[in-house]
Amino acid sequence: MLDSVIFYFFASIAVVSAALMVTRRNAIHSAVFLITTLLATAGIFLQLRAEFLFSSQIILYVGGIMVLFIFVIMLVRLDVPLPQIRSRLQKWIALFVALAVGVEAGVVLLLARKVPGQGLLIPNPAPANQLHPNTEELARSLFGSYLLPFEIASVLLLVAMVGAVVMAKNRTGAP
Amino acid sequence: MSPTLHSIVAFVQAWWVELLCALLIVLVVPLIAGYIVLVERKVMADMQARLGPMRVGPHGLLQPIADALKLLIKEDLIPDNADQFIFWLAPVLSMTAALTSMGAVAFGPWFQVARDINIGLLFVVGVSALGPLGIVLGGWASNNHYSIIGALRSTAQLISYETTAGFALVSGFLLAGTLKVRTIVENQRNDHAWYIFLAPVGFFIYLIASIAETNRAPFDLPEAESELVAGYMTEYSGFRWSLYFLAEYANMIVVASVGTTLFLGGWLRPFPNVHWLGWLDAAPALLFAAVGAYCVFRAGKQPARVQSLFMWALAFACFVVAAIFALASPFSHLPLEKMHDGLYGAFWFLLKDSAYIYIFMWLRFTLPRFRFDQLMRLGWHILVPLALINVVDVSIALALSSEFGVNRWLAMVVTTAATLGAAMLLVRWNDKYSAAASAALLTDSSVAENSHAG
Amino acid sequence: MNILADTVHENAAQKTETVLGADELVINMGPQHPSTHGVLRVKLKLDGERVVGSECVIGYVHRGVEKIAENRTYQQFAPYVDRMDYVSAVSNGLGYCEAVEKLLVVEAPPRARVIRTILAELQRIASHLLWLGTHALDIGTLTPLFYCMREREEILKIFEKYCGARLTTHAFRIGGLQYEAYDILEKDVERFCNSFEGRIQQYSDLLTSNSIWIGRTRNVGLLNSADCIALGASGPILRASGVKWDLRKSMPYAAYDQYKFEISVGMRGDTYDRYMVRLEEMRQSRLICLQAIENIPAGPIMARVGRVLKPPAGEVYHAIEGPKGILGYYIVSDGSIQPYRIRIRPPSFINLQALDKTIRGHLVTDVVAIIGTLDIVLGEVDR
Amino acid sequence: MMPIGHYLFLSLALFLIGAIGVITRRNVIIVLMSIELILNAVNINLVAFSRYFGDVAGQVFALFIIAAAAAEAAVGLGIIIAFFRNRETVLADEMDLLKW
Repeated sequence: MLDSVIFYFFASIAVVSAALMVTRRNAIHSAVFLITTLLATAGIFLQLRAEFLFSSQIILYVGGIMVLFIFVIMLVRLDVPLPQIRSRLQKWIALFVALAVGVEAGVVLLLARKVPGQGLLIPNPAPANQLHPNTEELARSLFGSYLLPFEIASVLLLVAMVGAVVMAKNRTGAP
Repeated sequence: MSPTLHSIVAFVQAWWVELLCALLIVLVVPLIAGYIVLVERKVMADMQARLGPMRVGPHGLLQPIADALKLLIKEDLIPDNADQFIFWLAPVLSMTAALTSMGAVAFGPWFQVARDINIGLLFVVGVSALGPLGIVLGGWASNNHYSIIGALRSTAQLISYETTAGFALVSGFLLAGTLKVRTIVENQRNDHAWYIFLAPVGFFIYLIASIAETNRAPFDLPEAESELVAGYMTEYSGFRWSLYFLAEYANMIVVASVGTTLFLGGWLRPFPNVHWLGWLDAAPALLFAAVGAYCVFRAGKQPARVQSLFMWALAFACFVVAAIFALASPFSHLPLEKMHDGLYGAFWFLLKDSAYIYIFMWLRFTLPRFRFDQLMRLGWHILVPLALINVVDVSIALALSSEFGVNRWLAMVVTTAATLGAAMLLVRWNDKYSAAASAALLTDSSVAENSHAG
Repeated sequence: MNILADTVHENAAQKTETVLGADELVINMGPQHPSTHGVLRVKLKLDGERVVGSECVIGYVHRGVEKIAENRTYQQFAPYVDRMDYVSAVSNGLGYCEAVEKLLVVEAPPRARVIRTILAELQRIASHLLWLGTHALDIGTLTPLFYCMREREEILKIFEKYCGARLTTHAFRIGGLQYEAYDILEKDVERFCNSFEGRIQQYSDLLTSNSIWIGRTRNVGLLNSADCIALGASGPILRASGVKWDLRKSMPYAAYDQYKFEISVGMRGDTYDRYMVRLEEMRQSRLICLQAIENIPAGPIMARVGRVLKPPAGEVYHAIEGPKGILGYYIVSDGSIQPYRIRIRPPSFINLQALDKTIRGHLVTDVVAIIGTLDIVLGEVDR
Repeated sequence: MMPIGHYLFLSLALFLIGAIGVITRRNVIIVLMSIELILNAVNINLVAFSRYFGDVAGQVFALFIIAAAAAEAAVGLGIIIAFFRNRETVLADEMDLLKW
């Protein structure tokens, strides 16, 4: 009972603030709504007993990336509202397409409810208290079977850092 | 009873301890933060050969309440073309970040809101990562040139010192082996040593990084009075400003609690396993009795009647607390084991916490302020590499002591020496680099001079 | 050489280009600013955080002291002199009285000269204490301000006992002293000097070897001796850049030739050297006071100067070593009881010229430290 | 326990909103934010499946996605700043020159 209450609470916040984010005029407002969406998804991770992901999502996404976004919006003086939506026609087409895909997927999920295991052949999920401690489990697999991707990810981050610094460096030579 | 009512009652029955603690935190922390401000002003005054607030209540004891009331009454200005929504949201964001991160902190074995969630201290570090957001949004929303510069500076500082604090904590987590708050403290009891002794460099780096993380001197550049007036808080006034102010002090409590739990042995008595030091258990009762006696002694000398009445009340309260401690102490053979743990744990934890905060205050009154480039250079050129080296050294020491059976203390001493050596190299290299940099700074300034001459 | 284009208009923070465009940004460190020692407005031209150029706007406290002097008698003008550099009123008075005495070709009696020296040195210590307190506060330390104020309070008590006033003392008269030294003057000064040694040690323990203080002051606001001489800077600023020039030694006045004391000289002429030079000066002033109170000669305290002073027509220039630098008085008299013209050489005004040269290339936070180290008092700059 | 359909539906909704954002908005920074939103939707799916299959691989992969998103955001914003400094505009449809 408690799980579904938490889930619906966070899910509704996520969807509403995502919608608001996309439609806001002012860039900083949409950044703030994106932060609310990210916090709501972090809440959903918590509800799915993925605590380590909850805290890394907050530290990395909200504490790191979103601060970067707000920095750039402040530096680029972007908050002055610009004509946001491209052509009216394009907006309607996008909305129509999204609605169609949404309805279709919704129907599939509703129909799949009757098939045992939601049609995805899922064994009944393990109850919450028998779960292994999330952080140890994550660490064991991250440094066990997934060590190579872990190293590649660190190289990726290094490359991105160097790239970003070079790109954004204020070339003193430039007028 | 309808099913929803039934589930609510079931929910409350299952979680009433946590809800009570949460309520306590939200109500008591602003009060504690107010009294930390008073203690800070008193200690500062004492160090500066003056008295500090003496007028409101005996020895200024009611000053925080007076401040809080003033801030509530003060008009709450909003600059005209500021961004209303963000202007309102920013201090709220800062305050919620500070208070929610206090949820996972254990102020004693029984006083913890998020009762032992698996990621314990990481939850605290994670949620307190929202603080810089509140600051940057606040600085931007108040649409004033100085507060934008203040906001940019403070966010850059917080982000870079958050990484340093993270690495310093990693060396502590390596020793503890877990993130869960309760097991960290248990491990420190079983290892017969607080982790400050096993990873002193880690604690020292964490101390510096935590000062920078809460924007306190000598890192209080964002609201450096001399040039940025009040940094990102310039346009805030009244209750909104007090939200920011309380968020800063709540952050200080959070950062101090993390340091105490991980490095200073949380709620352990200084020598928990040494039996002949058993009399330390009587310390809390004796301390409160001494404070009560001092209040009685001072009560006579108070000028106004109401102040002496107040001092008598204070003395009475101290004696009551001393009695409770005496009652729950192990010497009295009453079956109050649970209460003993809770009370004594909370006492020792809060004592270490306040010692930690005292260091914050002490540094604030003696050290001058860093310049922004020195601050960033210290952060990135010295502290981050040093913290990394420290993590490597602690893991080497752990490997040595567990696999190769080297004596743990010897391994720790050797690796700490290695880290300090690396630190000396870093500092010397940095001085050479900064000397070169400032020389360069002057040459191009003289170049600028010639180009402007004539 | 007008560094700033004339078109720079007056609003507070006018952004010619976005921060990203990295063009000049003009910031007003306006008259009301927590760290511009009085009412000084500095228009800083910034490139990002670095100062590219600056322009000082002064005159907010201009009272036209020199014009007033033209229709005041010599005695009536003496109190005006105290209000110029209100932090070192006693040495202003000493300079003026000695200049007029030179005009009248009159010599103050030895007892008056010794007491004048003691009070002038105490005033030098008081001025340096105020400088150290506010300078350290600008750079960030809160504590030295209160220690310095505690010592300064002692000195002001001595002034109050001697001449009734703490700040604008008007302690001296043309030709000598008005008031006889109160009986326990020697004991008070001795008690202050004995306690002061330990106090100076307190300041230097707190600051001299403090790595953050060194980081904030070493190589900040460099002014080598050539620049100093070119700009006419004087006092601790000149001595910190390596020039050993102190009027108390080179052109002794009052009773300075009777006492032994050192002139402290710096090497590089940066903020840290000026701090060390001023700290050493306080120690030397203390030594002078101790030597002086040992034997204050007996005798009259006022030379034979009539009630109405009509100095012979002519001109005189007399300079003394004030706490801020060389304080000069150029008096032209046309034989009447009122001076024809009094021109005052204010050390703060001339030291302020060094501001633009020393600021260039530094960050905004250093500007605050540099204004502090030049030790300017706007009352003297604007007169 | 919640049937997994709810999580799939939520991540689908977020994905669609993100897609709309990417398509309709002219401001490049909002487009970048919408991409972050899409990556977030993907994360929800991964964690939901890892929770229901009891295998933590999904969460590990979600961590990698967060790392990749951080890298992508940093470089993307770097490009925007460089572009803004030269062309003074951040509107997507004015980025029509390959070399300026």
